[in-house]
Amino acid sequence: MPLGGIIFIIFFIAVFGVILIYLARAIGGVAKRTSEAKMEIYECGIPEMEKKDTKISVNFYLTAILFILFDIEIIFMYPWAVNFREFISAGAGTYVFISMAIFLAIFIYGLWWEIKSKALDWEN
Amino acid sequence: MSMDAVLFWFLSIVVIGAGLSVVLMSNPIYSALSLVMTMVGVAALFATLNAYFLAGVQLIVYTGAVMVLFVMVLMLFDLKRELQAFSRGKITGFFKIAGVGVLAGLLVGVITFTTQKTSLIAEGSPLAADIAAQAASGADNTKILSENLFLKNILGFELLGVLLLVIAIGVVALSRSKGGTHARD
Amino acid sequence: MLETSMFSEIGLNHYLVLSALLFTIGMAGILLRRNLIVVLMSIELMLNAVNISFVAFSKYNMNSEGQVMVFFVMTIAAAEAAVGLAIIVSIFKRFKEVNIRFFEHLKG
Amino acid sequence: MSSMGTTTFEIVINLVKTVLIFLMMVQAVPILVWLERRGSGFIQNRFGPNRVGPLGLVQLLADAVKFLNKEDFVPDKGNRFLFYAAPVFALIPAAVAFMAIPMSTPLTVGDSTFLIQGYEVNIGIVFILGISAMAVYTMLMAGWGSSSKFSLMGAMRAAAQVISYELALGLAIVGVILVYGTFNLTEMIVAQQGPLRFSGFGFDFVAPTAFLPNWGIFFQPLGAILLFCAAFAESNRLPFDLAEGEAELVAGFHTEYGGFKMLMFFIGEYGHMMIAAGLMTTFYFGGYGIPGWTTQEVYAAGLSMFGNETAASVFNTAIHFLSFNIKFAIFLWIFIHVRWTLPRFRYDQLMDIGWKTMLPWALFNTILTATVIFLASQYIIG
Amino acid sequence: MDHQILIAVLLLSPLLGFLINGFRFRSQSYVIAGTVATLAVTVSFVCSILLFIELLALPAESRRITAHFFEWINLGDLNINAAFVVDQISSIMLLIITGVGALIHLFSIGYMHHDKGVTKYFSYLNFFVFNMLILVLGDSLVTMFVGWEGVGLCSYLLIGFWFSDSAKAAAGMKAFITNRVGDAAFLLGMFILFMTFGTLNFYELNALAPTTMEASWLGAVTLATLMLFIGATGKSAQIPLYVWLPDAMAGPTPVSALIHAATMVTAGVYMIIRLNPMFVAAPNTMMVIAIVGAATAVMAATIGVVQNDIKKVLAYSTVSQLGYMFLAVGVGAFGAGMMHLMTHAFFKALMFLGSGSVIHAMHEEQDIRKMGGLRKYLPVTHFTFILGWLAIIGFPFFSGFFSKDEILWQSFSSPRGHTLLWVAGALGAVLTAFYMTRLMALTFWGKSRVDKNIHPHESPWTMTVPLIILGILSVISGFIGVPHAIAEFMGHIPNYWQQWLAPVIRPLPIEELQSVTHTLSEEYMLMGISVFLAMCSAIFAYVVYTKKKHIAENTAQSLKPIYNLLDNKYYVDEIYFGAIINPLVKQSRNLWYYIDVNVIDRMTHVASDVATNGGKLVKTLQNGNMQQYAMYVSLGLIIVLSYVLMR
Repeated sequence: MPLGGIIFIIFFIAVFGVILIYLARAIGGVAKRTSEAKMEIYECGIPEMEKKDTKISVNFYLTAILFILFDIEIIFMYPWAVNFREFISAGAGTYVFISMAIFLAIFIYGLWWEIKSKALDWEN
Repeated sequence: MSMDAVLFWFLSIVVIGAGLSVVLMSNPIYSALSLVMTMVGVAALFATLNAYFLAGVQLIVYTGAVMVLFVMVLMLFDLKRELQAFSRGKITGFFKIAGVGVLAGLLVGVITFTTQKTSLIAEGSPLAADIAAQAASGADNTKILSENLFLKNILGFELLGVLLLVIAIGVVALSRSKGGTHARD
Repeated sequence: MLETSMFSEIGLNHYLVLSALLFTIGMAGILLRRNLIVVLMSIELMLNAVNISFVAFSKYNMNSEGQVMVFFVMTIAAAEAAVGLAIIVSIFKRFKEVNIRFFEHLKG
Repeated sequence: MSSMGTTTFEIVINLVKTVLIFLMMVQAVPILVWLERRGSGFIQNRFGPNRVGPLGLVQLLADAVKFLNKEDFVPDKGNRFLFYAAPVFALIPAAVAFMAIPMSTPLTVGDSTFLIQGYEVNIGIVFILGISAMAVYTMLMAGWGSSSKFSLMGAMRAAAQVISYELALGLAIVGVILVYGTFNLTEMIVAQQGPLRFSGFGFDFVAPTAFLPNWGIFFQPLGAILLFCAAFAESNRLPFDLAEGEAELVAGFHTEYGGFKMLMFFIGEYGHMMIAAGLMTTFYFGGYGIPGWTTQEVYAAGLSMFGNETAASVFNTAIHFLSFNIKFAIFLWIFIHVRWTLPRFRYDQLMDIGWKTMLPWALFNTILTATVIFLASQYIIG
Repeated sequence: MDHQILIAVLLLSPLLGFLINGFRFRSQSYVIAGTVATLAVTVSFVCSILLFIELLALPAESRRITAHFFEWINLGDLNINAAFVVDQISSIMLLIITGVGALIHLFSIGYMHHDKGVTKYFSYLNFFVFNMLILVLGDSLVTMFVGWEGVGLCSYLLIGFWFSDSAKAAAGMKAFITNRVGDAAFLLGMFILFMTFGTLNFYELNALAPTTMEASWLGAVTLATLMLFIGATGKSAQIPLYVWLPDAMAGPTPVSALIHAATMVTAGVYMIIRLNPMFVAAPNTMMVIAIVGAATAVMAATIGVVQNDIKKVLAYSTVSQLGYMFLAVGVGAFGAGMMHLMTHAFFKALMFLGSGSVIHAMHEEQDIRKMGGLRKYLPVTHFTFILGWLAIIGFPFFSGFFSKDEILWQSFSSPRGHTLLWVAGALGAVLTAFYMTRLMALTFWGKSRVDKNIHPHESPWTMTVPLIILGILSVISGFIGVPHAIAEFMGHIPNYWQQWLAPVIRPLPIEELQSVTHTLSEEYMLMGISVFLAMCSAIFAYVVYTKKKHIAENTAQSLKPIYNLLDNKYYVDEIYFGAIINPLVKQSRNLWYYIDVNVIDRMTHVASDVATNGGKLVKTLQNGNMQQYAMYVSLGLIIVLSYVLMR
């Protein structure tokens, strides 16, 4: 990626982001007339109930953690995949293939374990 | 001033600014989002250093996965605001801030005074010319990275696979535990 | 002359200084913040700072070891974040607390 | 530096081009909305919007005006900054990623060459994945910033869903990378030129009929299906739109949103759809290539027709741009058609499909591809 | 196929089986576990056969296949490689171990199917085979010692397999500790050899073995070989370290067949044959070996006469037969010893498996007084058992006949033999015939004394097939090594066995050989005497234990003291306890009390007090505040950086 591209992306994010937000506010205008009901958050019309802690299933964060781990394993395969043919033509094909096979075996074992241990089940 | 320099200074301002706000924001969610900004800046810095693939990995792994987890956990906790955002003890607090300041100064000093050259390789050597040529070309070095990773450091690579497996199992075990080894009272 | 070259010619030292500054910011976060999660984030910040210097060394010494190291550091950092957060969530579920001073009670 | 050009002329044109592509993407959204409404009408045996203008086309304009004129407000309990930042994060990553997709052959005018894409990225796929991964923040920021329980639940669901399917997506792409041996999208398209040919196991086989193009779909059928399914989930479209299951969560993470900010969410969602369609086209259907003719042949035809290199280049670019857009449109239509055809999954079914069905299949696809490539190579060498 | 790969497969196949079963040791599916384990050993067996064929193709002098895998230890002069050698000796052992091993694995599927720990059992069994193969194939004493210890471990694990029964666990412990004594001597022998010759590789050692006979008792070779022999007595259950083997019958019966009859216990004999040039050079050691072997043969046989547990009888018979092997190698008849090792592996494995079949049929009943008349219920077992019985009592033209006769003849005729040794051997043979016939009679013949509640049944095919195969082998295997004298008589069958082993066996010095001359007629006569006596003894036993039971009872009554002596196994266990173990325990206790508690503990207490008080002082630093720790770290960093800057 040429450096110009990087500059552009960064400016793009920064400038357009800010412009768009302010554009939105300029066109729509900030709410002038307010009322309690209007500014309340929407809970299907029922008066909102404040609760100390929102109960969110632990499964969500467990999914996120497992995602991190598997994502990294997948990312590890990218440099391998992109150079696989070159490895083969350099004569290191078998070596690289087998080492990735071992890695994949570990990956598959991990996935199998997670499925077997019901860590990925959402039905209670 | 070249484009390189402009980019570097811009990025370093972004990275340092976002890094500072990680520490200074009292709302942990803002801290986390500032950290996301830092990560993106670091990814861009990687790109300026010709490490394009690593820049992509930085985006995918850090911003796309790790920080998502941080933000999700923070939202899970519903911690509106840290009551005591910073250390209270005045003396230790002073020491800590002073220590960090001194540390920063020393690090910068050591870097600028001990390494006079821009590169560790002697100038004028053929290798230095190679480096200059390669740095100028902006060539993608995913291939070199991949060769090093899969031919030289394959053991580390496999071991990381095992580490990730162990953690995947450990995390599930942790999340199943009720927290703490003692019985609840 | 010296001034302009320092600003216009970016070399290894620039990246190293940037890395050092980011590292100390992370250090400050660890020292000063009370929220365990923010402390964990500060650690990530420090690791990122180190990564910058790794990649810089890699470029300026034309050696891919640095990049491989960054790859490994990223993995370890992600693993550390995963386990750290799992522990924090576990503790939070039990004690409803993420203040670092609270965990002094956990010592032997 | 190259893609931004060296002369002022090139830089200006490149900047204008980038803005144009961005605008093209943004402008495609109202058209898609119209298409979706008309299409749903067509599928459900009713008319859809047909009053305003011919075929209801001016309805787009009316919608846009309505969106822009809505009052802009933040709920009292909401977090102002996040509430505003979320829509931006929906739009920008989608746009940035979309711009990396090549849409036609480079245009040569005199000495200058212009790419028909925002910018060329060497690590194309990795870049697109990295940027679109940031879309998760949109949902989390919106969900948290709204401070509404529906929003938060919707955000959590959407985030968990998106990251789950990102695994299958990323793994399906490994197969693509294995086949082409590059991250660069343009190089992939170039590799798909010409008639279908298999080489391996000691022989080089060109398909007997020349009309079959050398497209990735013939090498990665399973990968294509997986990628397409994952793309549905990534863009939160039916049958994977659990995040905004109306019956449970009103409208998911954008329950509290309205007006221009809502429109930005729309653009983000359709932007992801367009990225998916663009990636499908690029990976598996030859990108901007035309089956039966290589780019050189088209260029030569243009040259003989106009006798002018610039004109030939413009002709070449235009034809291929058309070709890309036809394929692109077909995929977008499939997205819309599926939305009105399939019912929604239950959340646990959704996660099961992602983790226990698609991920193993994607793994299988990767292993199969690698093994075939490996065996073929061993056979040729040995 | 490449030799290296073949040997690697041969070795790794049981290891893989061990790992597969070991990782799923909780499983109770005997079919999977048994199939995996049996297949693993069968693969090894196939490899063994292929290697054997490869060896056959080589010229006789250079029959040696070496697989060098990696350098294991390289310290100064000590250079040990992970290298494995297949030659004339080890190829035979390979075939025995993997062949008999495979059959016993197959047998175990049927025998162990009701056991909860069946997967664990098979994993141990495979691990045993792996270690045994290392023992056999290793090209140096160190490599062999690895396998030596490995089989010891497996033996321990398998004897104590039903460890919830404390007696059985104790039996395992006894085997392990007794072996330790032998192993210590083995190590000493290794040290002496290394000090003297500077190598531990078998071929280098054998090449370096002195050509002149060492007359002194204190010479290096004599000492080393004596030490190695003590090691062998531990592993191969000879006087004085035989006591563990009868107790080892606590393990599952197939284990007894594989480990305590066919393979592991022969390791000592194998080791001596491997180093035969070294042993030949030490006539004193050879004499000791021969005497110990003969003594063991007789003594174990006498004990065997009065045992009532079917497996105990077989155990003492094993000890006795091992004594024959040592007798053979002691008089320099290494080929005969090896031959007996093989035939014994077949017929003793057969009989152990047969007894396993009987025990299985009798629902874990092992007392032969409660059996009898089982031939009706167990026809296959009975028939195969008869084959084994005929082989062991040396019935003419069964396998045991050839090997045992050759040993007896050599013990008489060899320059290092002696008439007394022949007498002892013949006595052993007579006793063997007696007690084996007694076993047959009490178990299979005569009237049934089976408990009414027990309904014996023939075993499934997995158990009978190995019995049949081993039965056939017991009958025919003798013909590959027909002794010279009988060969004359049978039309000059060549002695393949001697031919095969000749290149690796060092003959006794020529001057010794010339000092004695014997004629064929002597040999026929001695053979006739021993066979005749043995047959008489067998017939006597048959009559006594099927028709006239009162004779046995009366004899036992009238010879009460001798009977008690035999029944209590010469009080050897008691003597060991009184003379060695109890004093050792007592002295250890004294040591513990006076030295450990009063001196060493006090010193450590002082040290710990210092640590405790110091720790209390430093404890204030460790206050659990992580941020403070981090601050210390950064302070340290500041100091280091300051130093770098100021330097």
